[in-house]
Amino acid sequence: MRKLKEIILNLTVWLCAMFTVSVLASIVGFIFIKGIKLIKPSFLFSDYSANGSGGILPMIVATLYTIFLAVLIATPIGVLAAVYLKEYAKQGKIVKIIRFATESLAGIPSIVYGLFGGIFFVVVLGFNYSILSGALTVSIIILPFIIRTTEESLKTVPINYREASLGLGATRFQTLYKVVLPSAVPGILSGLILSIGRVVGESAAILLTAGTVAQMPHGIFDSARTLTVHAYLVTKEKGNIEEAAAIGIVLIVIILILNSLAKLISKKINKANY
Amino acid sequence: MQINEKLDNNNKNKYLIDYITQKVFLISALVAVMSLLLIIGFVFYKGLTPFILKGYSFIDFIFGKEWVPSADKFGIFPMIVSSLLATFGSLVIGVPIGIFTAVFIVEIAPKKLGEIISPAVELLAGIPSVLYGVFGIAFIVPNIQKIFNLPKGQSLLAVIIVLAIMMLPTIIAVSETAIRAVPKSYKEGSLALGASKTETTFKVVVPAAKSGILAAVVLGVGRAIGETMAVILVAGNSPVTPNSIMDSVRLLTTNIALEMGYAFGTHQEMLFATGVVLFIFILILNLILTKISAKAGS
Amino acid sequence: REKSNKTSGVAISGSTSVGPLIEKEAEKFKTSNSNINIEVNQLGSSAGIKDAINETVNIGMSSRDLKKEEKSAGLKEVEVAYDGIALIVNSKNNVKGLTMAQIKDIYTGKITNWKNIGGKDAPIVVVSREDGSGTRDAFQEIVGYKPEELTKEAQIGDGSGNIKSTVSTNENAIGFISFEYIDDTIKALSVDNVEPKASAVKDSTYKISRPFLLVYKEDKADENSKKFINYILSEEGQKIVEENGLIKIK
Amino acid sequence: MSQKTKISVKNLELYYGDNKALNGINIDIAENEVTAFIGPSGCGKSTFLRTLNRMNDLIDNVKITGVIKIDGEDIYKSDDVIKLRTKVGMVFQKPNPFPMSIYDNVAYGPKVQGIRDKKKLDEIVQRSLKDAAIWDEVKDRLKTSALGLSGGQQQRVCIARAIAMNPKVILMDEPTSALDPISTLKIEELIQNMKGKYTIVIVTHNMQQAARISDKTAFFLSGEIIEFDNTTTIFTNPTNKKTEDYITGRFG
Amino acid sequence: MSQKTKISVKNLELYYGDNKALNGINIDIAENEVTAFIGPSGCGKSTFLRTLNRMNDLIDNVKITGVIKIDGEDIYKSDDVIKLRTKVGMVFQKPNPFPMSIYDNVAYGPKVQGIRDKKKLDEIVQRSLKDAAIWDEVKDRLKTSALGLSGGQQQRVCIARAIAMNPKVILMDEPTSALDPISTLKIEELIQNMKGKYTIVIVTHNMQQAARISDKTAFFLSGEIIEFDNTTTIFTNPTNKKTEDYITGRFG
Ligand SMILES: Nc1ncnc2c1ncn2[C@@H]1O[C@H](COP(=O)(O)OP(=O)(O)OP(=O)(O)O)[C@@H](O)[C@H]1O
Ligand SMILES: Nc1ncnc2c1ncn2[C@@H]1O[C@H](COP(=O)(O)OP(=O)(O)OP(=O)(O)O)[C@@H](O)[C@H]1O
Ligand SMILES: [Mg+2]
Ligand SMILES: [Mg+2]
Repeated sequence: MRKLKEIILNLTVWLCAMFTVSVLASIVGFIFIKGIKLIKPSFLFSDYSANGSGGILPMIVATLYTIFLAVLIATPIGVLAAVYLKEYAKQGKIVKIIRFATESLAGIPSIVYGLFGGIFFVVVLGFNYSILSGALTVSIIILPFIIRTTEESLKTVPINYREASLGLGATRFQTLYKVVLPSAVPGILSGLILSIGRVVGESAAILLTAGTVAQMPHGIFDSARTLTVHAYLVTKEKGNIEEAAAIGIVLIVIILILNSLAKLISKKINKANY
Repeated sequence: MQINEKLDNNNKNKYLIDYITQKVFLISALVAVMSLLLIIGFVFYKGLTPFILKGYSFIDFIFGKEWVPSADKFGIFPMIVSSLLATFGSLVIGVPIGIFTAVFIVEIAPKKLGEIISPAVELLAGIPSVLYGVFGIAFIVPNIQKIFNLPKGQSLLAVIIVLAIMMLPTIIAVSETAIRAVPKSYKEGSLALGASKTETTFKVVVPAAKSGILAAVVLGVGRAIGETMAVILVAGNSPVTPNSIMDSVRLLTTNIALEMGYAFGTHQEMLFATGVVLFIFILILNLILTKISAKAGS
Repeated sequence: REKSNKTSGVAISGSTSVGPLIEKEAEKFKTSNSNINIEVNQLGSSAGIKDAINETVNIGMSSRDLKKEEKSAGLKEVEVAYDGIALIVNSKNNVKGLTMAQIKDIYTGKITNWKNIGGKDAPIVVVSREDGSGTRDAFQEIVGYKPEELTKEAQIGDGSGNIKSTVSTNENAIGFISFEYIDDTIKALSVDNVEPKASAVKDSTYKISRPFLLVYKEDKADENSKKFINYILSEEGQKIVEENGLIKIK
Repeated sequence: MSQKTKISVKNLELYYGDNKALNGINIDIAENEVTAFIGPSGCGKSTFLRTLNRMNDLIDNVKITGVIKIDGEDIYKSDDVIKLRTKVGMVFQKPNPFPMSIYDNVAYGPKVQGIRDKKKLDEIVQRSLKDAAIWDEVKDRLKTSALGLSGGQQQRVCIARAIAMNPKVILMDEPTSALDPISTLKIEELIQNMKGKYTIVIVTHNMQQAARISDKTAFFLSGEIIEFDNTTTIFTNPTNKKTEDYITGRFG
Repeated sequence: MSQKTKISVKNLELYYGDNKALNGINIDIAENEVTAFIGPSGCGKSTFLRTLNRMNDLIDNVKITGVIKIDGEDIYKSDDVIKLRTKVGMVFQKPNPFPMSIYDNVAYGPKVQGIRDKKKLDEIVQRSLKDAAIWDEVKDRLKTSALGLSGGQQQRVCIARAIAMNPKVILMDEPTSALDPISTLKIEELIQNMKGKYTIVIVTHNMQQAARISDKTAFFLSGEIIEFDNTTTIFTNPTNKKTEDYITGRFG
């Protein structure tokens, strides 16, 4: 009886994992099969041209700009906000409400954020269609992710580390900075990686705030087209699945590099965790 | 001894630093909350305008069965129903698969295998939803059409499958971290009592990681619900109440994304009103998820 | 905010149908006017019109006519090209053409099987653009049915590409897209025995078409903007229009 | 005392990475007796205890050579660790209650064994908590979290949790180090009562405790067993100089 | 022994939620003496100890009334908890080393106090580890994780960590419960050496230990101090029947 249950449960877990793996493999496989033909130096490293012969270099640059800017804006705010909510704020109603609202915002379609950004950043703050407006908008989108994942990882840091540190006369900040945060790094990191993914994957919100100008951006005040926006336009308007898939390949590579980078950095920060 | 004397003066600075940092944290929290409030305010302001200023009835909006903006008909009842069904369906499929996969990666898979799957999953979190949609329309939709011998494959079923797939990376990645963080002593305690690895995992480790797993589910579901681009491609988007899982559907989210590009005036405001309903919808969903997980814990 | 006022730049935003054409025009334009930078943002007709009204951009692009409220904001409009709208079906579909009446019956749900119009015995899956789309506005107006008459079963897609993807993966589907997006993944039908060609639109034998508009506020349309618009309207500019499968303005 | 051998260990060596923590351990532990392990901190007592129910399997980088037989069966050859651990219960050095209610902590093992009957579970929980000398303190708060207990209370809940399984062999790693004399006394009484029916191995730093409750005592030093003999012999007439030094360094 | 009072506690009550854990505690702890707290498990010793450096501030739902003065200053009125905790060091009941290297664990406190000088830190670390009787065992692996140590080794690292701060008052919650007799002896020696310069409060379940090292002893029962007196008096001639019962229930 017990054995049987055990076997069934184990089997279920294996099946689920294999399902995930096969789904994921088929998506990646699909993208590669459809798109690999287009991956050539001329596609990757030349300027865009409207008549279809050009490449996606400006979009790659715009994408990197957007990722770095958004992560730069959202990570500190999100992590610090989470620290406040978890470590400083009284764990009462208000924190609960904030947490709840934050989570609920995770489910609002990004186009709504896009419309908000399109008014608030583009018009009211006068940033126009620009990488800055786009990055600010996606920053808001990823905030809930960063806040919640950081909070969760702070929760897993055992209280006795805090006790020990405070007991040694460390300030709350020192305790946080030297003991608590390093222990929470893996969790924060996974939130960050998901957020990068979200930024990279975002189209509607960026389209409405950063615009779709297919030129090499010269700064964060320039309007620009990210890879995903490009993939989106190509799919939606032209129905060109091959090109979208080729962009997908480029994105996969970019994410691969960024994720490894993030992990490397966290290993450096986290040398305390043996 | 001299150390301690030096300290007394030092402490002032320390408290100052502590005070300042605390304020920095507070400000960050406020910025975060403010920006989120701004969005909520923006959506509500835009979305409630037609009902407050233009005399449309909110009841008709919620319970109306026809959505023809150019004929001034704004009823989202079919979309509410579709959203409920799609969310429920994808939750039922995606959540267990996601959690089980996370469990697999941390506790069951051979270490090497886990080390491959885990970053692969994170990678998938970054593939634009457009591509999930393209995959859906090139793969899932034709197969549904073929297998069930239908005139078309765009359907509630296709939506459920795509949403379930899209929530996987988030659920897996966040649960994985939570499960990893469970202290080893719990595991040891259980194993020493003659519990099998599987029993230990499901009776001790997973419950101990409950809070993190709930966060994973909430974020994953949020991500899936908030995604529109993929759904637009596989849903069919007919604004009618589905009679079966094979019917085309339009969700609240897709309604917004689909028409926002060209909408203006009242039509646009009604799309924001859809956003208001969606927000409430998600609020209720999260409430239910929290309740369920609290139950599961006790 | 200052950027769009720079003498060297023209900011344009709006319709995703008009956008590709304008991008190409801009590319050619720049070869002889390298000091003028033209930024084209494809965000949808409404956004383009709104941006033109707000003066966020110099020029807006629209693939639909202006609504009353928009006109009253004092926008000027220029037609830069015509666009034919083609009915498309899956390449495996053996139906070659339809009459206007048949099209209307299909889209209002009166004809629901391909066998009634010369095809095999299979249900028709109607595909339409979303409410508000310029292409859809033009299509339903010319075909002659009211928005609420559209069959409830209709699949809705946003963007020509999505319509194309839907039709190219479903043998039973029928949809409509701009001429410029026709390629060999789908099959374009003749209407009233007239093939969907630019020339047929030009001589008015092919009926389903609509104008592409540029809109602007007079005081926001600086010298450079005017220069660019004039370029599009020039012979050279109109040649680009034709190269894209669109129709020159008469 | 013609005791049957319950656990037989031959040439056991254990490495943590490159670090040898156990070095050529040979010992036969008799059935239904109490065997005490003593020795300075860090000498490998916990490590050895944990090899007996294969707890070290959980730690990466641990390498084990040699043979451990329980009831004649080589435990590292068998695949059935569950059977092993059901038979060999353990109380850990640091109290590690699950983040559940006190009741659920104690009922965990029996439930895992497939006991579903509420009444039976209640009975087991009550008996185990009583045996572990903590019933009176917690009987009114069985449904509250075990994590809200004092250190000593947690330790006794863990003892209750282990004996609820009714194991044949019980491994106890300093089970009373966090307990007051009275609770200690009760646990010692419990051990005395179990003797004869269970094989008990106990790690302790308390010489008096070892002397009081154990039949045999093994003295560990730097990963080796220096001396293993009847407890009375060890404490009154040790053969090895090192043992004597350690014992006579005793106090209190 | 005209001792100055270092810590003076008046009518202290403490609730965990609705649960009263301390009930009307009044005690004056003399400067530069060793005071021992004894009493059955769960009676509130740890809880009381933790009030003395405001460690309970960290737990939600704790309510405290009454007055605790250290050096005449009401510690719950003062804002300077850092000063308090720098002055009042603590060794916890469960060893809780940070997930850092052994060296970093011990250097943590001094670093936090702003000591940057590498040589000075080395010196402090070495002295503290020696005082805590663990230097020899770990001197070759100072840079490895403290989590890879045995239970007793961890406890001594935590003691080293506390004394590295050179505090005026040291609170020790069963500091030797996980230690072998020799290490215990060394820690007791350390305590004896510190007496006269430091005020030491120690919770212990080991009556002999209390008798050996403490000047005063307080007997706790159910959240109250039943008796507080010179250690010799408590152990030879207790006033209260309950104290006597507890003491005479002693053994080993
Ligand atoms: N965090 C907490 N939440 C609720 N109750 C608690 C908490 N910590 C301790 N208690 C309760 O307060 C009482 C006193 O606990 P305390 O830890 O002070 O005991 P102790 O005398 O140190 O016991 P031991 O010798 O076992 O360590 C106990 O009944 C305990 O269950
Ligand atoms: N997980 C581990 N990784 C590396 N080394 C370890 C690990 N656990 C223990 N050790 C080392 O192995 C040796 C034996 O440790 P063990 O825990 O068996 O000691 P012990 O005799 O139980 O001591 P104590 O009485 O202090 O609990 C010690 O030197 C210790 O540092
Ligand atoms: Mg040990
Ligand atoms: Mg205690």
